Amino acid sequence: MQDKKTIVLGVIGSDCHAVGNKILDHALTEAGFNVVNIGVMSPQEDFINAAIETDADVIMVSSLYGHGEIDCRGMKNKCVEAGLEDVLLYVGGNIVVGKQEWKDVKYRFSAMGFDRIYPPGTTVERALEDLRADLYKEHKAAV
Amino acid sequence: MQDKKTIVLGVIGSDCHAVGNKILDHALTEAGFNVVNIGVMSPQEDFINAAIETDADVIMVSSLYGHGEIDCRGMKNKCVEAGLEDVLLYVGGNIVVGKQEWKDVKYRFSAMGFDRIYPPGTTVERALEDLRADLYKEHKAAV
Amino acid sequence: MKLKNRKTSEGEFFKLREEVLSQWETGKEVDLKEAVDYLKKVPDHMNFAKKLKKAKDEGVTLAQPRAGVGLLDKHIELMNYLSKEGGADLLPSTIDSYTRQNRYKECEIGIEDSIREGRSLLNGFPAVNHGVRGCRQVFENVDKPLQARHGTPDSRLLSEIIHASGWTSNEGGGISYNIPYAKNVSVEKTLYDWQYCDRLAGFYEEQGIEINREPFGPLTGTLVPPSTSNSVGIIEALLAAEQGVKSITLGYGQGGNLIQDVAAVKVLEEQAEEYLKKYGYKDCFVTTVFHQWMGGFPEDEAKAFGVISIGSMTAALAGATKVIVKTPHEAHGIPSKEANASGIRTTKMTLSMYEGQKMPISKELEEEMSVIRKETECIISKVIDVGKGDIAQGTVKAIENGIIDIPFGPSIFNLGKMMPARDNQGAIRYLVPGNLPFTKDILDYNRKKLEERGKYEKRDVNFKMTIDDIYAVSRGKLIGRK
Amino acid sequence: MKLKNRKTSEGEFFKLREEVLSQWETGKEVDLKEAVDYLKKVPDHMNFAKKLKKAKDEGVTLAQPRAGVGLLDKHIELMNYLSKEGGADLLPSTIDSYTRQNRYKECEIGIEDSIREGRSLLNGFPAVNHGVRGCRQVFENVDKPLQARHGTPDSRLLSEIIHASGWTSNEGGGISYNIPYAKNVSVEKTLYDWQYCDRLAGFYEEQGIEINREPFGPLTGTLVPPSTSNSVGIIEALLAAEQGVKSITLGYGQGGNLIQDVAAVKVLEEQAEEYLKKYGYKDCFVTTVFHQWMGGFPEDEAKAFGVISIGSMTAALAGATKVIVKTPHEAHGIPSKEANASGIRTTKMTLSMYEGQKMPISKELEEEMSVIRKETECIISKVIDVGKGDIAQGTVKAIENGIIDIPFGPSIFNLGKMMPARDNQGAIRYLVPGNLPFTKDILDYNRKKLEERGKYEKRDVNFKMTIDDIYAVSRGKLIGRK
Ligand code: B12
Ligand code: B12
Repeated sequence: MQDKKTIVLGVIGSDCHAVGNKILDHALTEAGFNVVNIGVMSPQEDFINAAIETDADVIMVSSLYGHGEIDCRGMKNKCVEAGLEDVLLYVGGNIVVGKQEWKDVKYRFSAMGFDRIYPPGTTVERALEDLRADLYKEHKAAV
Repeated sequence: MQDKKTIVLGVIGSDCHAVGNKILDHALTEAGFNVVNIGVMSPQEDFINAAIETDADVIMVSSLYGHGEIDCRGMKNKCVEAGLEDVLLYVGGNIVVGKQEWKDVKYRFSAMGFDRIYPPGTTVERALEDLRADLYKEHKAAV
Repeated sequence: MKLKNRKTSEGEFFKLREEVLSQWETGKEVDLKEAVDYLKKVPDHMNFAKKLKKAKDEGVTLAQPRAGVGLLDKHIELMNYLSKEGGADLLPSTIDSYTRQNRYKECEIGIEDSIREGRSLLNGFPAVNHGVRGCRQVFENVDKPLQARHGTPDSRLLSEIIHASGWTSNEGGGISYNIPYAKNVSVEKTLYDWQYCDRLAGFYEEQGIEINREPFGPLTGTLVPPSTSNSVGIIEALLAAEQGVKSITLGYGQGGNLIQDVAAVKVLEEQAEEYLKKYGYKDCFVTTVFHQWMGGFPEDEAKAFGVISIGSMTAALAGATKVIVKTPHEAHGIPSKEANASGIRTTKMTLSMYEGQKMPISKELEEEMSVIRKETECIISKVIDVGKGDIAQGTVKAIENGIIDIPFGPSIFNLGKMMPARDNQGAIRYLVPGNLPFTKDILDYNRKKLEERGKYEKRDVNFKMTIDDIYAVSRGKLIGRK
Repeated sequence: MKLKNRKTSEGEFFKLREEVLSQWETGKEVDLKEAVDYLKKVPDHMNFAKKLKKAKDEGVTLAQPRAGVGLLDKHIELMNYLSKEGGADLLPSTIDSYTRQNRYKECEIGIEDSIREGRSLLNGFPAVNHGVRGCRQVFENVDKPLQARHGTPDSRLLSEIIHASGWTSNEGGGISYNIPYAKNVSVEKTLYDWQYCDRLAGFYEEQGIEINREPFGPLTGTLVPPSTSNSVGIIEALLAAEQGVKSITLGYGQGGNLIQDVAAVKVLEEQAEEYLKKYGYKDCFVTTVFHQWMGGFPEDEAKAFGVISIGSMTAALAGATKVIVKTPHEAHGIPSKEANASGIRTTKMTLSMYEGQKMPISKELEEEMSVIRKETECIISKVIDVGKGDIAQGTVKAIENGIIDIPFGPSIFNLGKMMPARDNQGAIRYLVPGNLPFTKDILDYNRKKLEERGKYEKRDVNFKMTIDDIYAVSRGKLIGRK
């Protein structure tokens, strides 16, 4: 791996699910990333401020509790306004309410400006693979 | 209940499922019918001979093991040939292989000449109700 | 606000009420006198506390789902579906996450969006926004007792509204609805706010109306050692009893080792009753609730049914009074009503196959009970100690110092030094005890059990085990073997 | 034919073979010498006996479905689906009912009709009609050991064909594949024919090829008291061992009372090993198989999943070597491959959650074990007694006299005087003992247990209980309470 990339990690909205967040932190750090973990119950602003302060390459948003769709609205715009248009925006967890058709969900979040959208049960390995592809263009994969 | 009606009861073909048969025997007898139980593994001929010998009103065929469709073919014809055209022909149990659309199954057995066709899990009460309706025309119900 | 474990006087209580009821416009719908009259007319079969008592007396285990959607008519439909098609014995109403944060404005938006898009964008029922009018409409249109299930640090207004609406049970507590559910809310504040909720239930009790209270047993649902959750449950029971609560249901989340799970439920009930008696709360009626597996679920529905059944069976064998039901959609998202009902039916089938069957006492079961009992005693007596006899003050300090330390708790007030892992039989043990006030015997026992596993798997006993254990069930195993 | 429990000489055996192989045209495909060479090349992971031994050594419970369809390609597809999508550890091939009756002509019609209609009209795989060529095709296209599962009184030709095809296990026995499956076939004849099947397995053993044999434990699957099925299993084990069988798997069908079920499996294994040793069969390897609920199933799939899980759990806690899996379609008909695979996944999830967890010994478990042990001893010693030392001859007489009496057995050779019913904990007891050779103590014990239930339900202890119990599980309860 080339230079050390920075990832802002957090759980958006009023969401308290902490386990996945702690594990992602652990695994991404172990994989050689510089992880800035803003933890659970983080508003959009906290993600953006952290990304500015740390000159981050990726913002990884988790949403587990079902309000992800409401919580993520307008986030891309705010990023652009803050000059973070090039920062990659990932989202994962259980990002909508209920068990829905994945392609519809993906479409909606894609339209909101997210670069990568992950279904429930995504492994850390999968995330790492994509991060490497997107950040180091080692093996560019289609989204 | 008026006069005592006679029912020939049995399990058709190579079918060894005995429990339902023993219980039907017990319950129909208790309900006042004259039950002639030819038991499990009975060929069509045994049903027909028993019906002739006992001047039966109804033949109740059970088939549980899945070969019911093969085993019941041509039975109505044989009944007619034997002069039993007026004997009611019921069939029940798990009469086809697998979980199939019930209306298709019913259609196929109806076409084979069965008067009443019962799905898995039919209660004895349900059978008794129909027997009374068909035999005593107390409350004629649509099949 | 000066937190103390003593019954709030009626004067204080009524003063606080004014403020509470003004937090959102629906607060003014609550008229305590009228509510008492309303509740007095609730028939026995619709009263949560009474139904639990009856179940305990008869030795049966009741099944209760979790469920809630944003819109009133849809929520009523859902409740009836779960009762009729699922066969639920007790009904919930899971409250949405904005209400849990007292963000009622966002609920309003969620409700409006849900109406517009024709699907629930809220992850639960926003009871405060629907007010007494809405909540009574729910109550009057269902055929089983109702309980609010949430995760709200400050649920004072919520409690006012639901009880006034005929909902005779409320889940939560000052620790259990803070550490797993909140980030920045001080423990002192939550304990204080839950004293209010308990006082409200106590007030109704004084009027002859039985209201059930249920501390949230499973906490973070993730590798919580039984003595940790049992201690929290018993402390919250003592705090509730002081405020006049009489019907208390203590919860435990399935760990996965059958003997440990049965032991945990049995000791929980036994020790709760002992402590309540010891501290002079003589007429409390304690029941237990067993939560089917609360951690990450397998995605495959067939496997999820297996996990659901194993929880139901354990609940039955442990003799729990009720079981909280998961669904085959658990790993994916809020379940459809059909998936929820199927989870209940699987549960009920399992429960009724084991009705009347209990796990017999064995050497192994006794040993496990004795371990949990001793660990719990260590924790609770230390809590009382640091609180100089006051268990409310002691709790605040205990959490600060890690005497109570909840694994993976998101709260900044949780020390987070303790780490759990499974032993070679899958029982949950203290891997890193942090500041837990255990005797050397207990620490050695926990270590020995974990070393057994390390030896079997030929691996070091460390945090990697914990991580592997967290994923294990969702990947089809109980123990995250190397 | 003079039935005697002594090893068939090679001469006799080869003489019989000629006749057997001429029963249907595919018989001539069997060349024993070539078959031995073929089987010698079967790798360990494809050998049923070896895989069972490994599982027992490791203390894990394997999952095996039942499945079979009429057409070869569809059957291979089905086997692979169950292995890959279901995660089956062992593969079956359930044989159709015409083959079971040696009516190979009707099989031919069934196969043709199935081809024409594009759906299987047969309820299993007609292995004899497909012959060694077809059966080897199955074997060579799957990745797990294969076993024939059927219900065939005379399965000599079937056994020849499957073993020569690399299928290293065969289910059945002279009692267990007669009384529950046949009407007019004499016990003497079936025992004689199964001696042949056992001798065939024994022959392969002599050539160094391990072949597993499995008496069919659940019998009629309907309220069979454990000592009845255990006695049958042990007798069939002794008969098989005499013919040179070394790998024996004894079966038990779930009754529903956890303690009784665990006790039954433990005592089955223990007594089988004792009897085998006592009669000089020193190098037999005994494993156990637990059958998930074999009686009428609930129609609702969610409930069926509950029944499936509870069986898996019991199997794991009892330490059975394998478990036979039911499906959510059980009450309806032969399952689709998807339904079958989902039953396996539920089972495997449950098994692996309890991997390594066993039911601890308790007073209750010991009592139940001791009751089953004593009852079984009474039956087996009486069988040997009436056979004047020859257990084969004894069995024929014992069934005639109702010393062995299988509830609801359709065979006219079964006495059918004995009637079972559940006690107040759901354990299966002897309600009407018929001619069973029990001591007064045992009879009193059974009666006492049933009276407890009668008292609890305020009803007479009689056959109505039996009927209610038969329906109970399919209606969502274990016990048919009044
Ligand atoms: C444990 C749990 C809880 C615990 C949480 C304790 C804590 N503070 O952490 C408790 C009991 C407190 C809880 C509460 C609630 N929960 Co909850 N909970 C779960 C459960 C069972 C497991 C979550 C977990 O820890 N998994 C293990 C970790 C390791 O996995 P993970 O979180 O999924 O994260 C991994 C991956 O998803 C991925 N990932 C996550 N984020 C991202 C982001 C990116 C960019 C990438 C690449 C990958 C990635 O990597 C992570 C590590 O491997 C899930 C259901 C499930 N999954 O089985 C429900 C679940 C998430 N909860 C749910 C809900 C609704 C709630 C509640 C609102 C209501 C309730 N039921 O009480 C409250 C939430 C309150 C609030 N304000 O947030 C729903 C969400 C529904 C939806 N989206 O439709 C779920 C799905 C259950 C369900 N089916 O109803 N919950
Ligand atoms: C117990 C059982 C067995 C026992 C039978 C013991 C015995 N000799 O009686 C054993 C283990 C031996 C067995 C063997 C087999 N079985 Co079986 N068995 C069952 C099981 C689990 C319960 C049957 C039962 O006793 N039910 C209780 C009684 C009281 O109910 P009942 O039989 O359904 O009868 C009631 C009603 O249906 C109704 N009724 C029945 N007939 C009629 C007729 C009329 C006119 C009316 C009005 C009503 C009526 O009234 C009865 C009394 O209430 C069923 C599945 C299920 N239902 O859960 C499978 C089942 C019937 N078996 C099945 C099969 C395939 C077999 C086997 C071929 C293969 C195998 N799996 O080993 C062999 C059969 C061999 C042969 N030659 O027949 C299949 C049939 C598949 C299909 N139709 O698609 C079933 C459905 C299981 C499945 N899903 O695969 N079986």
